[in-house]
Amino acid sequence: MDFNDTPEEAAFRKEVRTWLDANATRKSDDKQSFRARNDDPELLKKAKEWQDKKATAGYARLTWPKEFGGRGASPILQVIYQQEEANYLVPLGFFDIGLGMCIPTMMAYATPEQLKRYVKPALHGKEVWCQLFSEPAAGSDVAGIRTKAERDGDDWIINGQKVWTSGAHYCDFGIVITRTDPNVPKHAGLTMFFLDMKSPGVEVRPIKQMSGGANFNEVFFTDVRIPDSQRLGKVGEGWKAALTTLMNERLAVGLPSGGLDIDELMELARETELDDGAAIRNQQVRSKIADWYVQQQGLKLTRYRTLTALSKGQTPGPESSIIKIVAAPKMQDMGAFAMELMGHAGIMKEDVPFAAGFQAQWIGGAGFRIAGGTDEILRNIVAERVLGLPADIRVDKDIPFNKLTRS
Amino acid sequence: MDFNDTPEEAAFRKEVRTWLDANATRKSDDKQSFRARNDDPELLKKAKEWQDKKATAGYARLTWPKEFGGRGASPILQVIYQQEEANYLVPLGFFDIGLGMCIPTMMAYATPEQLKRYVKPALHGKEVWCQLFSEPAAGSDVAGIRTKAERDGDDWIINGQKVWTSGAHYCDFGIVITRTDPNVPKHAGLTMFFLDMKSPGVEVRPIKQMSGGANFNEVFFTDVRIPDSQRLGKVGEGWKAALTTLMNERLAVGLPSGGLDIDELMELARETELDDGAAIRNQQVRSKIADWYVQQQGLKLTRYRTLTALSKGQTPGPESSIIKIVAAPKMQDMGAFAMELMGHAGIMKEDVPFAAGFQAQWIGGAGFRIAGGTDEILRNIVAERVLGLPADIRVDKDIPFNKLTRS
Amino acid sequence: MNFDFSDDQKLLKEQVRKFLADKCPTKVVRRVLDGNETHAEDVWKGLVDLGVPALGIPEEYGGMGLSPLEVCVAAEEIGRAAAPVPFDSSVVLATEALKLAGSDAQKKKWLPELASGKAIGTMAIAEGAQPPKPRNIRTTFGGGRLNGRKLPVTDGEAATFAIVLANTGGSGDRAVSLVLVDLTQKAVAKKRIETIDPARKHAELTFSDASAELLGGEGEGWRLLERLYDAAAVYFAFAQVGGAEAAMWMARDYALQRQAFGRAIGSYQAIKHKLADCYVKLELARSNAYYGAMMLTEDGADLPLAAAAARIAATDAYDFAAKENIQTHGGIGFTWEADTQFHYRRSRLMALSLGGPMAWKDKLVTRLEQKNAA
Amino acid sequence: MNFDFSDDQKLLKEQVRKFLADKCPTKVVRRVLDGNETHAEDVWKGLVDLGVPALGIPEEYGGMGLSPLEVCVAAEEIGRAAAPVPFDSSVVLATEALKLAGSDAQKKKWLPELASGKAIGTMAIAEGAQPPKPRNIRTTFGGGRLNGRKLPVTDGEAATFAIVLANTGGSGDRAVSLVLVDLTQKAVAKKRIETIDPARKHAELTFSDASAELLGGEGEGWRLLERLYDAAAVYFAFAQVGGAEAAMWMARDYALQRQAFGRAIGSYQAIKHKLADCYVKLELARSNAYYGAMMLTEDGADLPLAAAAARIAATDAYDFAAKENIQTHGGIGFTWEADTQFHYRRSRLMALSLGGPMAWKDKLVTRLEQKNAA
Repeated sequence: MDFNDTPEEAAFRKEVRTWLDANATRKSDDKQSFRARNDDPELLKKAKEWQDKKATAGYARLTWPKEFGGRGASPILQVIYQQEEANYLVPLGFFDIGLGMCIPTMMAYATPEQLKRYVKPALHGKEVWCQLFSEPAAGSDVAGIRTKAERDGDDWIINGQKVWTSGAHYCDFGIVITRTDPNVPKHAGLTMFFLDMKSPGVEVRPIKQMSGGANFNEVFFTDVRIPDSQRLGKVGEGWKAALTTLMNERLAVGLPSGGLDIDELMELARETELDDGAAIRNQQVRSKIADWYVQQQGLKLTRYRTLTALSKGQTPGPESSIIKIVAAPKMQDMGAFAMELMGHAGIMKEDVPFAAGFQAQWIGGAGFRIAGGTDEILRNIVAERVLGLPADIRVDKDIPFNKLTRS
Repeated sequence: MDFNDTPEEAAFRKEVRTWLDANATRKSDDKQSFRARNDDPELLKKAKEWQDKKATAGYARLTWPKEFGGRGASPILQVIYQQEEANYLVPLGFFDIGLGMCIPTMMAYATPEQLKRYVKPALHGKEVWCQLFSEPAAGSDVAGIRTKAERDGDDWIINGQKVWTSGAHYCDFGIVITRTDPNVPKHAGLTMFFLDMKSPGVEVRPIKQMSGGANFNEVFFTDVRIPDSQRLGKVGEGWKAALTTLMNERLAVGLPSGGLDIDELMELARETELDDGAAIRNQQVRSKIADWYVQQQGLKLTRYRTLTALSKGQTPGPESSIIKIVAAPKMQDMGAFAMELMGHAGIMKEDVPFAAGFQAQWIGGAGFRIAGGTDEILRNIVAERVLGLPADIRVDKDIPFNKLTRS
Repeated sequence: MNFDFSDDQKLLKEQVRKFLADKCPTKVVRRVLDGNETHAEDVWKGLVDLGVPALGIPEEYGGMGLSPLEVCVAAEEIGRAAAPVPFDSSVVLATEALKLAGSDAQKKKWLPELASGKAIGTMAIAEGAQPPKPRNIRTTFGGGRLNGRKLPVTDGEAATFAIVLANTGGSGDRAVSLVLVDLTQKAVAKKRIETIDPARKHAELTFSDASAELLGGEGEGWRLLERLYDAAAVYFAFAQVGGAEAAMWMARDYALQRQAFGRAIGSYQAIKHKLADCYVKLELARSNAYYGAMMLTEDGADLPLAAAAARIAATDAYDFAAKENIQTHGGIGFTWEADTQFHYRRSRLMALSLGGPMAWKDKLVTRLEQKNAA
Repeated sequence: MNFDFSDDQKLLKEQVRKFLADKCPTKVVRRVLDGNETHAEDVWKGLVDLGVPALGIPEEYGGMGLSPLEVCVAAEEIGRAAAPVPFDSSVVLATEALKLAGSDAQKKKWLPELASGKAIGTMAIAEGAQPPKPRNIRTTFGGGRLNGRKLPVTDGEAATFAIVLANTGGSGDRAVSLVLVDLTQKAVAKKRIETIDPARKHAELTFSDASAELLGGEGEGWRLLERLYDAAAVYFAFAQVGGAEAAMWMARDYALQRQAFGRAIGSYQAIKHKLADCYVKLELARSNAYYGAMMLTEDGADLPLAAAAARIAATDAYDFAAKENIQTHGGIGFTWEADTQFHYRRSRLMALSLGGPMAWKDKLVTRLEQKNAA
């Protein structure tokens, strides 16, 4: 056992470092980062420039085939590139959905001409893509969507509403799942398209979150016209296409980074005086630190197990499915506990060391437990896919969509 | 707010105390008790004598109508009697199921002649009753029972197996739920009877539990003949009758008493030296003690709220449904934690103060989380009956019993 | 056995509840959360008219002379509505402090004003980052003059007077005293501070030779604060129980209405059992809170223990209900538009403002040891 | 990145697993639990033939000279089978103690016997009720003579020698030393004691002027024990991971087969999510155990921290899986006939026999503080 690169990996890592050193600035500490904020056009511009540079050098999507600008490389090289890139002060996060989910779906369903038209601009950051799946009445149950697409000659007319769309307001294109037949059971009546987000009838409104941020949007479609040539997959087979997209999403979900963690909690505990001395000497505090450390290490090391499989060219086991189940409540609970250590001052947003950071964890954790699969859905997935337990009873399986009870 | 009796209650309590003082020995401490053990015929004999004495004095079932030997009294007087009786060294526990569940079911369904024959001997402890519901394949799902009753002229022939029957080997009579029609959905094909436990074809075998105890039995029926006159309720309406019985069970479930609790845990923590001093000074230990104290007090005080309603002649609220959900895991976890305080010696059954007691909690808690409704079933009940959430989807609702998949 | 509130108390509770349901729906909480008001003055005025601040004040000082039980039922309803009014600060802390330690003159001056709503009081204990202890209070009082800086102070802007924990030069626990200071004087500067619960405004108060007077004996501050916090823990527990119950039913209502995979999410055991756990914690909290109320009313020897138990159970119940209410709502529950955030924010504020559960658990065991030794 | 066992190690694991599945099914555990055997001699002999006790012993002392990783994979399988054999006592504790602190003569005498299965070793640390500390060890060693009483001692009856923690008269942590004593001499009395896990027999050992010798330096006992326990924590963690996994799959298999209300209980979220939680804890434990194994193998500076993390995670995973396995089984799971009890008993035994999680959490944070300070 070791954490070392194979010779091939080491050579690649060296190459990447050399390139990054030549093209970007190294971070002075690992908390430093460009924050991907929806409302900063300057940052988007910089991100596009960086993406172009990266794509030109062949680092943007290493695993993609060469014809699409990739290197046909093993996923471990992609991981190594990302590990190294994380040490530099470069703006990230704007293209993950497009390149991680939308374009792979395009690759599965679009025509060669379309791929020729869209892949390269996406890879080089010229055009940004978003994914339009969730709806107000279709969260965990994505197939419950209601946005309608109705045939009109060679076109389709889209009406409805999407929600939780990241980056919708700066995106150029999107893939959208619609209901084209409400008279069949819900998974059967769906069809997927891609569309120009500047099409008439598309309206984007930001959603303000409990945290105060606005990283997501609502997108309203009013008589939006899409040519049938932008259909992805067959009519009525949209669910199959959506699964392609979502499978790619699952691979993309990782740990949130940059937030406060054990180190800061220990520092806080060292500096906080409780009745009987420094909080770090309190066995209750120590017990919590130990529990969270074991979780933090456990997740990091679990990731190493996954990377080992990738490095050996194997398919990783299901172990990475535990990450968000552990990380999200840890974030929420550690935030709350750290605030408790500060006493009444734990409510103050300023003037108290670490307060704002741990408050952000406490609030953000509540959202992280929901986004990208709730705690409950993820436990279902582990139980079903890892342990082979039966799926929930589906009462809506054979019933036409328009006969179902509505929320 | 106060914990005082009303004048009527106080007078009754005084009367009870006077009678108990004259007829029984007061305990010297509240941990003392006769243990209800299945294998001690001497104890059963004493219990029968005490029950007879109590029934003769009118204290055995205060809430029953006078014609059945009760006083038609409010439930609070029954509680007061039990509170007082708990302070005396008398053998209890043999008649709770018979008088709490079986005879009330008889009262609802048996003929006046039958009641005349059976109620008084049961009340006076001359005859002991048991309840034969659970089966190997029907635990939480009681209606899934398979024990068959087939009509044969004026009789019924019973074949099958029951399980978890308390006291079956010393009981004289029992009420039994059987399947009389496997061709209809499962709740519809049940019929209830009472039977003489000495009938030919009834075989009782004790079940050894993980704790080493054997408080329950398996009961096997081989061509047991029961006259139709011993049917309780209509043919096919056994589920309705069973609900009557089970409703009475729910009222009877209380807290296990006599086990170790906070006081002993604190004593153990005072006497245990950890690396940095007495365990009671360790904040992690204190935090656990506090949590369990809050639960212990919470349950005791919740019971007071229920008693208050009874005392006022009202129907108690649903609050007592939390008792076992809290008490059972607390028993298991506190046992495990106390053993941990002892270090390696926590595994020893002898020679270590409190070890055997807390080990019994740790083992017994595992059983208590299951017996009389698992943690999971009880949470379902709270969610459905208290919070009004929908019942689980019943896939077996309309399917004939003999078409269902079997365990 | 009479471990319940009386019919009159239940009637009062119903009155306060109806008033708040009518005049303080969640959109009022949102108005304060999003806005600049120090508190919902309209709601507060209505509560004053109902006599809420007067409930626990003796008749001789212009109050209604009712028992702590009446204040408890009001607290539960305030908590249920997450009402943005100076109840915890003024009706609980300032009023109880005056009743506990005030001289007759001080009571005569302030209690009638509190009862009539003319004055709003608060307490100013914390001084930023470190949890307050007798040894780390830097605000000083001497020669009738108060100097120092307190933050966060709940309702510091709205309050007309504050009870301040200040160093008066003694040693050990006797280093500190309670000091009563009029906040309308020029020597007091108020500055609003941002917190996690903008529906309850907080301030930083700076005292520069402010005129002030002792409340209770010199060097008695810490002892008084402990007694005061025991009483406050009981009232807070009722407010937390009210909040927990509101969050639980909000989650339950949503779970009944929201569909996933063709049925209400409330029919899935993950949600059912989560909400059953909410109910279990709520009932444990309620029962412990009742006992706290009873001990407070009869000034029972068990008050310190009962108050700690009520505080721990209620904090746990509210924390859990508030966070699982968001979780039950899913994505919509994490938006700014959702009403779920009010209880999430309030639950944490209430958990921290009298000291967190860890400190109370330690206190509880200390008191249990004392009781067992006695 | 190569954070996994090698193919050879996986092959060894598969061998041990197949052997135990074949020769040590649960009825063998039950035989020892219900019977009088000190351990399952047939199974033990088979493991000796497979070379299990020899794995980690250097070739020069008659062993196979393999790395800790090989011992770890064997430990996982022993744990999975809940095998009633002296693995933890002899292969882990006694062997590691000799390797760590034994003189060349001691190693020459005992390691070949351990490797060949001729000897079974154990450690005798506890002396009844109080958790052992340097200041409370009453067993004494001096002038080559050992006196005192040790209990509980795992495999005390079966063992041919023991490594005993004894007071040798120093001060503070240096009060105690490790002492090697042959248990076949007359001056040693053995008495079986009843414990919560009768499938692993324990004894009380009484030494009356027993002939013995130091293992490691005088006064070094506590320091050596700490190091030894770090190594043992890693091996134990693998055994606990194996046990947790076995309990999880036992619960899962039952949940698939047992029907309630017309469908498998494993289709209800209450059971699904409980078992998903088992899996989550198991994977956290496995990953931490791997790192422990890696640090043990390279004698890494992170070993103390990694060992503590592995110990905490594995104890938690096994505790949870063992108890929820019973719960998933319902009534049948609480009978003496059920195989659920083996892991329930073993999980608690393993949690306590190197010191419980509370103590290890404290150690972990101490080590984290030391690492951060370095």
